[in-house]
Amino acid sequence: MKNRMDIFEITREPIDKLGLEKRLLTGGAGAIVTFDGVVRDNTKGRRVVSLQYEAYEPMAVREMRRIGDEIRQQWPDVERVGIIHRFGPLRISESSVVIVITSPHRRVAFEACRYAIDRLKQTVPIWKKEIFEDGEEWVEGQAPEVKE
Amino acid sequence: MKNRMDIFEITREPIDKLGLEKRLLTGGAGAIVTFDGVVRDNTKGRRVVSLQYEAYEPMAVREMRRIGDEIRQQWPDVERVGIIHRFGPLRISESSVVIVITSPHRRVAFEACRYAIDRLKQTVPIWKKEIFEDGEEWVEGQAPEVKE
Amino acid sequence: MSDNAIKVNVLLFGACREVAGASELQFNLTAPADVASAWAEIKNRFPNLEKFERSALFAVNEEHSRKDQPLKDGDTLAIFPPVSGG
Amino acid sequence: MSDNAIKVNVLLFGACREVAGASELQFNLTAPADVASAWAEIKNRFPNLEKFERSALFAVNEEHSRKDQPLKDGDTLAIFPPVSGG
Repeated sequence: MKNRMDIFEITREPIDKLGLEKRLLTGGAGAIVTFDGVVRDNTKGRRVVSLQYEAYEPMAVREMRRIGDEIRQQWPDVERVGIIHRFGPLRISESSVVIVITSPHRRVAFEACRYAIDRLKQTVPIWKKEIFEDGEEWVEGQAPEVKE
Repeated sequence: MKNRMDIFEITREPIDKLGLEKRLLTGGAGAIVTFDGVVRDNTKGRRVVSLQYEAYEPMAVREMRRIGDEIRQQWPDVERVGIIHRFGPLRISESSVVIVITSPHRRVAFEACRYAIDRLKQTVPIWKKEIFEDGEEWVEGQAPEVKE
Repeated sequence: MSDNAIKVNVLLFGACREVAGASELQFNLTAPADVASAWAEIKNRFPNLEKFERSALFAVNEEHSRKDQPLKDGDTLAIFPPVSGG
Repeated sequence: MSDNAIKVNVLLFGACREVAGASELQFNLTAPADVASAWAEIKNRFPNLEKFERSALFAVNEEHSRKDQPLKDGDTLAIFPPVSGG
């Protein structure tokens, strides 16, 4: 079962992106597509100082694993799936989430990686608050389309 | 001009992927999408020992820069474009090409990154030969669609 | 507690946690109970949560759940706004 | 050299280089010359290149070019199979 080597983690520490890619790299891979979500210095022009992420940890890991399962159903050629989400306080340009897909060919890796981050933003129980120079605000999430 | 900070390189040395990403990361970026093409251990099941890449170096850099220009026309929101292609002998799991796109939001980064590798495989003058256990073969490229 | 009393663990996250000023508590409910009846009790205790009436999401034992999901003794009910990770 | 003689630098890459057994040479051509007439001369010198008649691609001064691209003295003409990088 290829998916036993997949990686789904929630952490307070900075994400070791290169380490994650190395843990997922197999001889059968010809493509690694990586999505790295980093803290942007503004939201619609308003200056952001930092972000604060909060996670429902055990459920977040379950939901990330579920995304991995969905990917393997849709793209059986995927070699490995890795998702690490960080929580706690994050500064500008720090990574909040890193998603790595390895596969023999590039199309599948791109599609699966994009699916993973789109889905993560719908289903994984994590919330962020933006800290501005003059206040703070929870970011409004989108309502999930929970698969029955 | 944002594109003066873009990076297009041809090198014999291993590609410093993390270094490339760091050089391209700006405060306005919220997404980094990275494509990493690595040497696969087989081609249609036939065991590959190594690859040998050959490049027409100055023209390859020009064509990569052209891809950067095309990306900035199609996706003006892109923050930075980086493409490094390696040549010479490469072992299994080594990176032959790394493409990094940074942008405020993820959709643009995914689309531009995928465009970059698709286009690179059509226009950038680089060739690879597969070294098998029992022989070697140039990989047949696709005919380019040269934009007039 | 009477025979038809159940205890559920309630977790609050994000803006719901902040508005309620609580992150984890135990609630005693009367069976038969479901997410909707628990949510009504919780809003009684924390009237400020009323503003999440239309947006709040629920998870029972770490699975996204609808309001008609039954609750049994010992279940964990999480209440939170739409997720905004990534 | 006569007045209408031009010199072009020819570069061969990939399988074209390997088959010809040469990577860089100078060719004397008679003006007016274009990629097609240069390619004919080069195939005369290296008959093994005939197998690339349908697939060979050309670049003049580091720009992808068609066979009707004119050549002038000092131009660099690169000849190669369809690219296969990445």
